[in-house]
Amino acid sequence: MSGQFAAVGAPIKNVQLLGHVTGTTQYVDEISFPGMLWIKAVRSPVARGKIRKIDTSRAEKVPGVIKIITAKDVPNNIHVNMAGIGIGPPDEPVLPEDEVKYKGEAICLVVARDEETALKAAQLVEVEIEELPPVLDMEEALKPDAPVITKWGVNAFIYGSGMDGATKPGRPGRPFFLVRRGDVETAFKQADKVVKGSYVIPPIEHAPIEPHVCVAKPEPGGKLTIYTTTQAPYFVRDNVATILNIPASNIRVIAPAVGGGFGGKVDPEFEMQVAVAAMRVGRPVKWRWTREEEFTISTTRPAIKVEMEDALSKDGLILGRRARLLHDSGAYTRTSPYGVIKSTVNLSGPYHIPNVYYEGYCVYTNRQPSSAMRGYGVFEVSYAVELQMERDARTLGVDSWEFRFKNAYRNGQVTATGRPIDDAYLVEVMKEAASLAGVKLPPHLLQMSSWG
Amino acid sequence: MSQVASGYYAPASLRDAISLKRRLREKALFVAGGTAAVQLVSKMIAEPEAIISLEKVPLDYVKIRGNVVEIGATTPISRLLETRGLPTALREAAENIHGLALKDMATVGGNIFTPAPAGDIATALLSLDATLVLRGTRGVRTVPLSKFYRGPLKYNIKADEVLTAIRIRRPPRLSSFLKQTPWRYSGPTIASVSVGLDLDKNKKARRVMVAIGGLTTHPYRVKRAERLLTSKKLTSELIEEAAKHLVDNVDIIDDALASSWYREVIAQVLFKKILNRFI
Amino acid sequence: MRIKFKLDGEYVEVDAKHTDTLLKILKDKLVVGSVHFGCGEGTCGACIVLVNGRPRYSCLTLAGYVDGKEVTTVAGLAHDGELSEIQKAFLENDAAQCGYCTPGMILTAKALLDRNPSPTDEEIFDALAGNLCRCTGYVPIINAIKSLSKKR
Amino acid sequence: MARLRGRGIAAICYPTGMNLGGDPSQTVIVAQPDGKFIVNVASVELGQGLRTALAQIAAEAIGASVEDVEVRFGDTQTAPHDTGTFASRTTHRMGNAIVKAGQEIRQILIDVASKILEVSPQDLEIGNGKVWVKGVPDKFLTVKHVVNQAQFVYNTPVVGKGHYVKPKSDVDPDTGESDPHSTMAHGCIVADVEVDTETGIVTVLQIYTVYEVGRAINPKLVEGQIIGGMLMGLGAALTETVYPRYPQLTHQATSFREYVLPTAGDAPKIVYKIVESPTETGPYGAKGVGEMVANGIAPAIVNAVYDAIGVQITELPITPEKVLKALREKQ
Repeated sequence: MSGQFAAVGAPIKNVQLLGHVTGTTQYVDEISFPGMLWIKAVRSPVARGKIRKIDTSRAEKVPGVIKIITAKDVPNNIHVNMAGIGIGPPDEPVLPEDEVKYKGEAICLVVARDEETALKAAQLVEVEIEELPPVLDMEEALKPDAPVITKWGVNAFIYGSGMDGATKPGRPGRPFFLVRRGDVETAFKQADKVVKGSYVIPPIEHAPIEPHVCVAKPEPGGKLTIYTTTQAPYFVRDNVATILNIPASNIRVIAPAVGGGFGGKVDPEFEMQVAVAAMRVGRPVKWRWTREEEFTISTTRPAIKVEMEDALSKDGLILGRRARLLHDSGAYTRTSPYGVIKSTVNLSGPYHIPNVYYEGYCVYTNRQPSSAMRGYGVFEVSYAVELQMERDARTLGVDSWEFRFKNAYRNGQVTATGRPIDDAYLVEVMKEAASLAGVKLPPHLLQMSSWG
Repeated sequence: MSQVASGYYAPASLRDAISLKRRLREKALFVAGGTAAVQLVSKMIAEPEAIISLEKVPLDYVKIRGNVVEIGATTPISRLLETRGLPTALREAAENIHGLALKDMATVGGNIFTPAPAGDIATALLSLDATLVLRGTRGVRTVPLSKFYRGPLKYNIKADEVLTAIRIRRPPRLSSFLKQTPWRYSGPTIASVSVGLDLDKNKKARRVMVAIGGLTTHPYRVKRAERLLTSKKLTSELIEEAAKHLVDNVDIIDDALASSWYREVIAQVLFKKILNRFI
Repeated sequence: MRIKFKLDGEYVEVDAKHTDTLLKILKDKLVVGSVHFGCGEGTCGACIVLVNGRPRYSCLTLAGYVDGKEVTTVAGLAHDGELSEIQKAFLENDAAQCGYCTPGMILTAKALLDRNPSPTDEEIFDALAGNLCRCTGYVPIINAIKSLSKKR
Repeated sequence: MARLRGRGIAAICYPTGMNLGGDPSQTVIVAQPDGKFIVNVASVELGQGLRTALAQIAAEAIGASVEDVEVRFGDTQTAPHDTGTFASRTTHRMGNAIVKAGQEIRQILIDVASKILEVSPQDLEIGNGKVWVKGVPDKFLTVKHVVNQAQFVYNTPVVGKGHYVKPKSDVDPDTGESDPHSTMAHGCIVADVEVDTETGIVTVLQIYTVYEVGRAINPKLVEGQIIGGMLMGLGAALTETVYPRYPQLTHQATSFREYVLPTAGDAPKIVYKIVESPTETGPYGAKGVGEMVANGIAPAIVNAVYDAIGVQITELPITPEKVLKALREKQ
């Protein structure tokens, strides 16, 4: 493909394939140590509630149960996954102390000699929860009279723009991320047509065929080795160090081949729990999530709702765009503020829109926490933007191709956030796609380019 | 009797299987193909003290003699597909169980006990007016499949009885099965419909049997639609009229796969498609 | 209980509970690395093995069932270091990405081809419906099977 | 009953790596006595082919033969810090770090070779496992030999280190003014569908896609992503959600019987093309690919259904049920 290179551009076979077809690729689930114990969680049956009592006495009597881990066993019971790169605030406990915030949240962990024993004992733990009304709808969550489910008083991420939220004071009622450019009011006044749309994507599961599996093994000298299905070993290391209150360098994280991630294994979701258990019992501990846990506990792609309004000229140009994006973070922060930024700054899509006003809200609900999934933030807005583009074109009576060609961004223009564009190549890609699909584009479109 | 080891029994004969069950009662779980039963065990929903595997009991057969089709209860779905001369609806239902492993493991008998969104073979058998042969310590009795279901996971079978065979006497000349799934080749049933009937010389419908699956835990017969169609010439108007009564008094499942509204619509669409083929 | 069976050509004996699944025995007792837990419900196919040549979800098969039978995993397909035809076809067609579904996929494909040396597209689709893959989009897997179908 | 056909398009762009930057990747490449190179990264092999693509980048940067490069991954003990394997960032971020590390090694090899050959380093060229004097490619030293001599004769460790980070961008809180993107990749997707007006079932007949990836480090791996991403996009478009009655919690999917993935027979026909427009910021011009290929499928399919039935369904997934309701409301 590229003559000037020797190795780059060569269609070399994936070196992992031989291991895959012979069944010798090593995944975490194949890692085992003598004396290894298993974990099962006792999970919340309700979406929101106060924990009144945890009675482990019956479960503890089951032969083979080694220990039941509760919030009291966690040295530093608060964290946020991406603290290392400045995403805050820390708002998630390893195990909840007094309140559960989503259905299925782990309340305590049974550590036992094998999976069956742990499961059996987990069923014998009695938890008393006073159910509270859950917040599930993002619009409802943002209303002033909504039940508050965060520590800071509103069901939205309210800290300053950028990702260093934890250090800045909140301003209720203000979107978390704002993009303004040009004069959107005038654009709408001058518009020949205004087109509105509202687009929703509910949560989607990554569903890799390999579920989450983690083995944590205490080592001499207060050290710990963690084998886990992670996409980000250093996130795991940082978070485990934080909650155990030990130096990060005491922890070694190993991710052997991972059986599919798609973003679902970016967040340290359960490694902290396994690490606490291993340190408390001083033995290797394993946890493999069931498929049901994959669906109901593991992160999902966030739900989003985008309301969009375009000011159009009759000759087929987008003069301005207003958009309001709601991102369902679920019960805890995880990576959501980052996701909202990624969504909000990309609300123009690959188009030049001179006047914009975009609001991005990071909303908290009583749902399993959401996080990254393939195309995080952009998958969602690509969907909204391309549906809106089609709506625009059809309302104007302009051909769908022509409308996109006319509005495609060009090199030398600037993005909604004021960055000069130097990598534009959409016009060329659209020409290729039209040709591939047998579409005969008119000459005036074929003459267009990303350079003018 | 062959006992592999404590707790796991694989009797070689039906008689042994039944006496074992009689001895062990609720402590024992029958396992045929395993696709439903083993999950109960591995998820610890059931903790049987013994397993009675039917793998060695010689119930894997299909016999077609004259007007009678008899299928052994542990016959896997793949065996049905290897057999010529089965009623169309039964073959079509078997074809709609996708996946090589599932076809090899799932048994016809097991399918009758499997609630929605599986159990498509039972839907087809219901439209063929199949009868179940149950053998217990006190002998053999037969129960029409249409009288077998008694509510969610409740069956007309006694603790010491084993389903040994499914019998279809005088299968209807025309029969057909259709189902809708979320993806073309996937398993879970949104709705399945199976119809069996005979047409007389005047093209009037005789012996009409309409079965619906996927809408409740177990498939059911639609007597009202059957009556409407019986002794009449099939017309699209008549089919349309009969389709209105497919879900009378039925509490339709509303779940992650589909709403009850959609399930009803699809049952009607499939029903009409099948009958329009017979016009 | 003690069960004895042939695993990839070699006799093995192992203790099992009557409620143990074949998957559990293969993974925990016999340390077979190529049989994977994916769902435990017979829907994904990552745990499929051949029992007497026929594909079975090992998560839905009790250990006692294989007593006296032959169990084949993907490791048992290669002979004297030489990959089997089906393994070669998967390799040549880049029919894997993360590899977690691959052993089950290969065994199902082998069982299909053993029974039906020149399957139609429909027959391939139908046979593979109980094996999920989230990475490849299935196209290379189908191509791998077709490549053998043509050869016969 | 009718079958309505429609065509939909979607044009997309995708930013490579973490928005706003600040996400470092580091690597250390260590030559072995046998002349092989071990590239240590904390990135993770998820099936995307990272070990292969990163080895190609390393080989190119060092001038080694790609067979002599092995990428070892996913271990915080042996590899320096890496933010993680997500956001289509590994080829770009880690790739850039590897280019730097590889170039350090290349320089060491040239310096050692210049001593062996007693020529000026400026007169030497290196590539594909060989070092030679410019203009005389037939007379060469193997990289393997040079590595060996460096370690055993010239007492020089053949180690390269690389770090890459897109500096964290500041944000103006009132306007969002910032530099979030490192580079943009592009795609255009055309979907042809058929809608059954009786059942609402959407059949995707054909997908055409063109992706611009900067530089395809390994076209085979890019193709693998394109096809796999297409099916994931298809699932999102037509059936997949954990909460079918969102925002309600009811009807939550708990198994593959309720959250039903497309199977082998459900993959539509796809025709694809990869085009290249190398970016200055990427290793050999590469941009991130892995995520973009899933993004445009759903809007193209939904737009195609819009074209077919004249109604735009705005909430994913567009299940047969939603399509049927839309058709009935239209009447």
